[in-house]
Amino acid sequence: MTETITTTRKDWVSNQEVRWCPGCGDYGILMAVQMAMTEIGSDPDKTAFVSGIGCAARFPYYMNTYGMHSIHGRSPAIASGLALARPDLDVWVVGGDGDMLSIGGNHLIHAMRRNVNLTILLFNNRIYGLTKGQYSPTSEEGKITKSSPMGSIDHPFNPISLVLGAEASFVGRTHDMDRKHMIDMFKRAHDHKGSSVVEIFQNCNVFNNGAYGDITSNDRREEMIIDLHDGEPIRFGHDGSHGVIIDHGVAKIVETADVGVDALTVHHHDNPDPSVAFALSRLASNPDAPTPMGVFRSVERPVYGDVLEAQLEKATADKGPGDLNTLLHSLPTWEVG
Amino acid sequence: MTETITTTRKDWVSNQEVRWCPGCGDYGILMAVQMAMTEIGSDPDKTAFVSGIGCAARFPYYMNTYGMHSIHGRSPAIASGLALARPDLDVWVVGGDGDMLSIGGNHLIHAMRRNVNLTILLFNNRIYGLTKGQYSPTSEEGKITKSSPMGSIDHPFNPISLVLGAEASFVGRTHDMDRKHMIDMFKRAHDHKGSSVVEIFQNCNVFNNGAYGDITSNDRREEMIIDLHDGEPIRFGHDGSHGVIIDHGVAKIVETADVGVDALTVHHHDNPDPSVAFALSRLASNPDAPTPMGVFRSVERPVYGDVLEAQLEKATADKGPGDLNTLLHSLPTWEVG
Amino acid sequence: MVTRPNDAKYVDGKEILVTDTDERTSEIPEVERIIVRFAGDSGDGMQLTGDRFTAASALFGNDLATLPEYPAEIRAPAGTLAGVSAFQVHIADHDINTPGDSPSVLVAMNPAALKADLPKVVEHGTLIINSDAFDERNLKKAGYESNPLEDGSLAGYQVITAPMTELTKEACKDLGVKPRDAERSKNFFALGMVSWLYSRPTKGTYDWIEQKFKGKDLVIAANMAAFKAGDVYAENADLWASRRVVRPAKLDPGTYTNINGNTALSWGLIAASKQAGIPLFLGSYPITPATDILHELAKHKNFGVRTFQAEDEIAGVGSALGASYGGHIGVTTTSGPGLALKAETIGLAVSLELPLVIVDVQRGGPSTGLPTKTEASDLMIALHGRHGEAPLPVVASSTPADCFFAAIEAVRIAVEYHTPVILLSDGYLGNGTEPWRLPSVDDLPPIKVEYLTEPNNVGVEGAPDFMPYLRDETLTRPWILPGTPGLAHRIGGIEKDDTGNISYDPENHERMVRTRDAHIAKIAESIPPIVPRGDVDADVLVLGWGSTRGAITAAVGRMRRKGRKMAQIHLRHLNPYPPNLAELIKSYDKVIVPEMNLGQLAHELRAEFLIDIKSITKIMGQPFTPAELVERIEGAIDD
Amino acid sequence: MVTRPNDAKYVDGKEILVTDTDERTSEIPEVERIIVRFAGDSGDGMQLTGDRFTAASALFGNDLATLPEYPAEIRAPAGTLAGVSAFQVHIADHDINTPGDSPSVLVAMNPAALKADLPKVVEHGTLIINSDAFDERNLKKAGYESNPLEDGSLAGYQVITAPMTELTKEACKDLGVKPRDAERSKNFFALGMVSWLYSRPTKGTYDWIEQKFKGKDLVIAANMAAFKAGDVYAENADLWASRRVVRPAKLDPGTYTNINGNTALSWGLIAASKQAGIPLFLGSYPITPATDILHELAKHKNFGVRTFQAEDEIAGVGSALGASYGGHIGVTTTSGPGLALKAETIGLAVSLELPLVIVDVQRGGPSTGLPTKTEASDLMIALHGRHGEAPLPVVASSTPADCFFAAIEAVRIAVEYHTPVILLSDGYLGNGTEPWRLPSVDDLPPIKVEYLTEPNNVGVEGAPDFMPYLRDETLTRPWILPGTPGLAHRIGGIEKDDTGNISYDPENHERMVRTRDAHIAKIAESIPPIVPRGDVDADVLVLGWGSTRGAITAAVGRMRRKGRKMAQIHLRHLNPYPPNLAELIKSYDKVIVPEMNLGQLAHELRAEFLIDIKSITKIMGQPFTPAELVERIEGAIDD
Ligand SMILES: Cc1ncc(C[n+]2csc(CCOP(=O)(O)OP(=O)(O)O)c2C)c(N)n1
Ligand SMILES: Cc1ncc(C[n+]2csc(CCOP(=O)(O)OP(=O)(O)O)c2C)c(N)n1
Ligand code: SF4
Ligand code: SF4
Ligand SMILES: [Mg+2]
Ligand SMILES: [Mg+2]
Repeated sequence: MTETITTTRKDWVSNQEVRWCPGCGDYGILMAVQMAMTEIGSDPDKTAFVSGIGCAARFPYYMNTYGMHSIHGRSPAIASGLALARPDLDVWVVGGDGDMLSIGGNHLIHAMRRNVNLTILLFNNRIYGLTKGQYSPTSEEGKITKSSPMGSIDHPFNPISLVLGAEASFVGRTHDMDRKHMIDMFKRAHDHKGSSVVEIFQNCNVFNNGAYGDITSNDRREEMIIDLHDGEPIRFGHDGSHGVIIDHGVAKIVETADVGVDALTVHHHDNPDPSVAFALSRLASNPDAPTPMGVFRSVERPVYGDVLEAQLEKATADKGPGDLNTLLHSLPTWEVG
Repeated sequence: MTETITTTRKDWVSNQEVRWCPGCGDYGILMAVQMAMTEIGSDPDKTAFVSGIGCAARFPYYMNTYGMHSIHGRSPAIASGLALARPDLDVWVVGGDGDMLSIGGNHLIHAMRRNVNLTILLFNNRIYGLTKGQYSPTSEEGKITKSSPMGSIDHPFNPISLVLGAEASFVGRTHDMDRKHMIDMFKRAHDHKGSSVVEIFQNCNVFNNGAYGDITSNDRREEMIIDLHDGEPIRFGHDGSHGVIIDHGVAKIVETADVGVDALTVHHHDNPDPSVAFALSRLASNPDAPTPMGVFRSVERPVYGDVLEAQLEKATADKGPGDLNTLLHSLPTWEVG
Repeated sequence: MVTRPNDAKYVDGKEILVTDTDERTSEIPEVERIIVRFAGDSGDGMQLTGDRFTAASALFGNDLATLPEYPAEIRAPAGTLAGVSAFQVHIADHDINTPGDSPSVLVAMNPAALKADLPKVVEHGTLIINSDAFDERNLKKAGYESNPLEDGSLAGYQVITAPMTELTKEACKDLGVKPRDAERSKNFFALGMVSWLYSRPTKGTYDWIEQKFKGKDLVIAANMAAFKAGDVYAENADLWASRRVVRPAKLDPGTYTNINGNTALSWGLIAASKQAGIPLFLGSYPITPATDILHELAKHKNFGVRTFQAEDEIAGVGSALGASYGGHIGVTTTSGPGLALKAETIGLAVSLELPLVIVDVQRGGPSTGLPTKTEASDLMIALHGRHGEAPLPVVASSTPADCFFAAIEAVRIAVEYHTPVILLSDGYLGNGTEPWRLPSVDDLPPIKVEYLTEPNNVGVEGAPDFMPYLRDETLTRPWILPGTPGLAHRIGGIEKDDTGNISYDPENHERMVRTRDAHIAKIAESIPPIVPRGDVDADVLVLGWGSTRGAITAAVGRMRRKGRKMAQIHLRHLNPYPPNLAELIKSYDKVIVPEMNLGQLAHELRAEFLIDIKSITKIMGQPFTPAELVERIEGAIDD
Repeated sequence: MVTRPNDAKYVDGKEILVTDTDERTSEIPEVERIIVRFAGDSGDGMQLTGDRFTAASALFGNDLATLPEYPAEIRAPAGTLAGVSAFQVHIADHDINTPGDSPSVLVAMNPAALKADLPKVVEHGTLIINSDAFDERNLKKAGYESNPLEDGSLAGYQVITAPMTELTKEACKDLGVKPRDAERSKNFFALGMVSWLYSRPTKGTYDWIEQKFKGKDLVIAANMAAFKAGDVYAENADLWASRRVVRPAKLDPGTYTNINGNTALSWGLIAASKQAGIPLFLGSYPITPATDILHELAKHKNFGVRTFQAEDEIAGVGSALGASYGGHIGVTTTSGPGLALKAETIGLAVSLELPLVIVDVQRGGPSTGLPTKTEASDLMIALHGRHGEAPLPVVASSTPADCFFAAIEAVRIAVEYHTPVILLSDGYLGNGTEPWRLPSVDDLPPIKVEYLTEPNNVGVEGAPDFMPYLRDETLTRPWILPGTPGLAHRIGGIEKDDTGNISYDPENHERMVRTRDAHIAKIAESIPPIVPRGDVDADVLVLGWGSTRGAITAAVGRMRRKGRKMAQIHLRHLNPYPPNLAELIKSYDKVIVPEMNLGQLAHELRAEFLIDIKSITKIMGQPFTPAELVERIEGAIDD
């Protein structure tokens, strides 16, 4: 999509009643996506949302765009086909932590490495919402849920580490309590060419209420959220009281006063080597410690669809546009008179 | 398995003719596994190999142990069930880069995070061998194969980065030209409690001959293989002429003389933070640059099966061994006279 | 000659007597049965209320059957038709089979509930309505143009209104409960009214409230207060004329519990593991309406039950197969979409010949379909949904409590015949409940497990040799546990000969394919001949499978009482069929098969027996009611 | 009355005439047909040799049919029976249908090849043997106790031996080729002998060698030398008596090419994309024997063909579905195990009602089965392998060249009816070849594609409104491309109403389920009535589908020439059936259905038509031969 058009949020709201539980974090994300759309200047008719199954995955029905609510876990694969067939469309993918990381984990990591032009929103509420509360691949160890009455014994994924390990070219993180930050992340993810993924900390107030309360609540944010800004030293806390350094390859939180501002690591999201982004992703293994938000990584590499189209063009330039009759005669032939 | 027994390699050789192409790297790996078994002191009858489908996956038929040649991509899942049901067995998993990283990618990464007690051997020949030569998820961009006549447009996975991003607790790499090194890796992977994965650079001389020639051939090894040794500075090349440092979080190759031995990064495979291991995994994006071999990471964390068994024991201790009659009467009941 | 005894017990589990009595009236204070439907907004706690009323009635000694119906959304928008959640319960003084045709009492907590469910209520039925909820906003949301409480449109019903919200708040005023929280207890107000009206004992409910909300004292106080207020309101509001009582049913003597199918199925699996003497391993991925089996089994680790929540359905069945290979009873539970995903691995299990139980709690299809609604449309995929020739046994449960026995039977076949087995349940069975006379643990069927520990064959030079695919007289191969000294061997999904090793030999393949087929067919020898119920001189046979059992039994009962000669068969075994089915089915002039799909069993029976089966189908996400079945069966007979 | 014209054209593609002539002998220099089987070690280049002999014969004008057979291993151990690779070719001076019953000539490059394939050779057949390979080691590997070249056991055959290895090395001596490399050319020595014996023109072979090994001058030289040496050896070795010639066949005039099914299928997809005027998108995961379609399509990017090698089969079909949603012809290719994995996504396509073509090149099952062997046992999973009621059309190809037309027909149905379609081929068709008279591009059937660009409905207030699931008279919904201004809408796998939005309404579900069923049934209206071939007064009908066509045609031909009155039908459409099939099938006394499975179509026909179909089955990973079919059909008639 090249042209931008002017829309209001209303233009992005479908005629379907939104059916999430009252208080669900998904409402705020929906609103932020719709607002981001107006800022991006997208055309609803040139936009498609593809999702799997889950509460989050109901998303397409609420967007006044083209949309497919597909099957559990398969949205990155289906969206890849759509994006490759239709480079003129903006293709967004929406799903939960179960949809994208459990059943759909393989499609997600392969979409990452291929760098198909998709904008992927991963709603991480650390629980299976739609099926009423089982632990998910991002649930903390020991979590008591309906399927883990004695506590989950699964060690969780760190979604940012996982996609970085899968060669992701754009990786961001945001949360459902900060609309402005969400809009910014969605815009940047959209503008990135290739696969981009944004992890959204989302509160499921029915089955996992307060999962992120320790870091996203108004009074905790300042000390618990490490805002990543490209080109700037990584600082957070009141008046930047704390910062991050990479010490022997490992990210560590320090008091700024102890080391001095100049010793803090300067964030470069376009670092061609993903190692620093990876180190940053390890900072908070649970949302009870300071957690980086923002763009971890944003690098340019060949976009799958672009290279595919280039091969089609080259083939046509080299061999001429396909002629069926020529094709039929391309193996040895003989005449019977 | 606790007891060790004495066997010879012959005890590990099944009565089936080995059916790989003459010259295939798989022969050397088979031999090394069999020799490792004698050194580990395993009991063939207490050992099971589970594999998917592919040339590599034929492996179980050649081992005189219990074995299941299952279906494409699913061996980590099947092996997980076996290992959880039978903690007394040594369960090994064998497969190719297609089997484990393409169709089976999801099961592999979930096995990693769960830390089920499995020893996983990933034969990476960067090609689909059994289906006669299509590019795989580890094939280099631009590779011309039967399914990519104009060159592959897929960006490959780096298997070490991927499994580190998936929370792997033991990660090693070796290659089919160095039997001693393979045996050492296999033993260490086996001895590790939890999921361990060893990537094996394997030559498919029919469809991808020489994929690793640049680093594994006798005359190139010294300068192209970076041997990782726990507790030692990372050095390689003639007389340790070169070394590795972690510079601002990124692994870099330096001349030892330039920086001095003390500046070289000392390898700690038990670093609880996987960031350095990850940085090291980025060193060679293709086997045409110096490539680390050895144990990238080996950390202890709770083993899935152990915790599961502990929960069973605790439940039994708390509630007593299950009594069926009690269970049937556990909901409200009433009598009809 | 074919035996056709009358009214015999024909499957394991609960005996069904044909005494469904729709013709009687409910006009007198002592009635034989009442069908109450609690309907309200998803947030109104209707499932809880219905459950509680059910439990009280069960303890009182009624027979009963329930039908919970709730929207697919976790919480649909309040006040809308889509958000209506309902729970229907049929209580009777005699043995019944279904949640009933039409409710005689509707409790409507808001306009949407009234709008959605009024059409279901019998003529002159009783409506118990929360008048507080009938404000303009709610009326509009429900799509009412005028207020039905005022516009005379409810004239044909007996309408009892109560300002439940306000009275509940009032009752809680002095307890320190915030008004907004108090409001939440209004369902207990309704329950109080209904309990008084139908003379339910109250003590059980008090106990239960205390138990359920333990630790939340304010909630207990509010619910208690609301319940009592409802009780008192009914008494004071001069509703004596509407009061009815349903006497305890004359059920077989024994200890009863009220059970849903998913719980019964879980317990059946545990029982089977006990009977077989080997541990149970569940590999599963959550999916409605099967997830509760995972939840239930996860609770019973002290039975040696291992549950593994896998990353997807393929890993669920894969891990179960791995556990079976290791000597456990590997089970995987799912619904339609998951069954589709498991197909390839089930095919592997067929080729390996390992025990495995695949439970499919069916729901509306195709694709995601109607996840919270019931349907029985997975029979074809169960029978035929694998590539190549991959036959396996299929069994089906037919009532909530029967899920217990069906699970034991599935495990028996899997373990004794060393084969994957598909066990079909459905959403209606899984969530629905019935009183179940608890069986004696000693009476449960035994399950025979044998592991091979010595070579089963003598090799060429007389040395012991063994053949993992050497079969016994039932064509079953041995179960050989990894770890058994001296019996190490390899198995796989490529065609093999008796050694387990790969064989590409054409004759061997033909032999193995036909042997696997014959092996499954041979299971019929272990299935008792089926005995039809009904009239010995019947010319019409109604044949069913799955959750239609209650409705068919009721419908056939009604028709027989009207003098129609009829017989009934309900199949537990869908592959292979009971050994005498061919003979039996051919002995009737007309065979009618009602199904909650487009006629899947009918198709199979036609192919098998070349009989022009009359297929009756309904595919609305809801079970048949006896009344509609009577009509459809009559139509099929005249056809 | 039912029309039964004689010998009419009954499916698209190549006309099959019933002139298979097994009764004649091959004892005279000019023969009507020869069946040559090249057999050797996997490394011996037998597939290449056979291919080359085929090509030479095709160019010479013979009709022909081929059967490649190779081991599943990339390279099985040299010299063993498991490692034998063979290529059988049937050349004739008239139109033929199969690679023949039994080879009249066997080229055996080593003892294992002789041992494996001798039983197939006709009595008094010719054996051309590389005597150099008959050393003790090789004899032992093949399991020979004594040397068959010396022990008299070949007395019944015409044996021609040549020290092929040595003579080839000799011939290459002066070319600078290393002896070990020279050895590799011994297959060309054999080819040279056979070419001389059967008077094949040599120029084509020279050209081909130069072309094939371009850039490898030494290889070209060695192969040329070996070929000439073989030719000269045959001439000098006094083999004149064995010499035969097969005249060109009297085929319909036109331009011919020798094609295998996978290539024909690929070209058919490209042709369909041209005819429809929309691009082709293939999402696929490699699997034997379907992978070559991916390889072939990947070559034709200048036709706008996009190929996407997905991470697994689920992503393969998912990406194809996504592309279809975007307006491309989404295709996915696979074999049995992959089809099983795709089931859930195909169910989604059924629910969405989007075009999609799923190609299943069947192989031996169940599970991994016999990957390199052929079978036709995926019909049931194709028809029924989805949860819920998820009907879809199934079409099958019947000869290698017919794969071209079958692919066009599959795309036509998918695109015109907006539905997923399963196209069944099999390993025998995919790898086998036949001469194909190239159709004129102008004669290809048109494919109609329409996208909706304007609202198709008027809303409540008269404003334009549109309904993504509003249907035309064929019950087909419109194709609406994302990007179309004003028509944005949402679709999904949950049950929906005509707006595409979710509907849990019971009546709507019933209506949608039945409508989707009726929609697929309606496709029959676009299928021409099927016309049987054979005798107008036949009482026996032989009905087949898939790759049995050649063998059935030959068998029926032979039986008719012996005076048996018979008719033949070969089905392209397996769901829905051609509109007149019911009428037709009921008009014969006996209906015989040969299948390469355990009777899957027979089962379906029995259910559909309540006719006692006689099922003939073979499940050995190999096609029927005409001779065995004659015997089995005779048995079934007498039965
Ligand atoms: C094949 C398949 N398996 C399982 C399900 C059941 N299911 C639906 S959503 C879901 C998980 C929901 O969790 P998540 O993706 O985190 O989304 P959330 O509801 O939390 O937003 C599951 C297991 C399904 N619909 N299809
Ligand atoms: C479900 C399924 N899909 C595809 C295949 C075909 N297949 C067999 S092995 C293989 C890939 C082999 O590559 P790899 O795993 O790297 O093993 P290698 O042969 O290289 O050792 C494929 C695609 C299959 N057998 N089953
Ligand atoms: S269950 Fe949780 S995630 Fe789903 S809608 Fe409700 S609050 Fe949101
Ligand atoms: S194809 Fe390659 S990987 Fe497979 S056996 Fe041959 S050389 Fe080895
Ligand atoms: Mg979630
Ligand atoms: Mg490989």
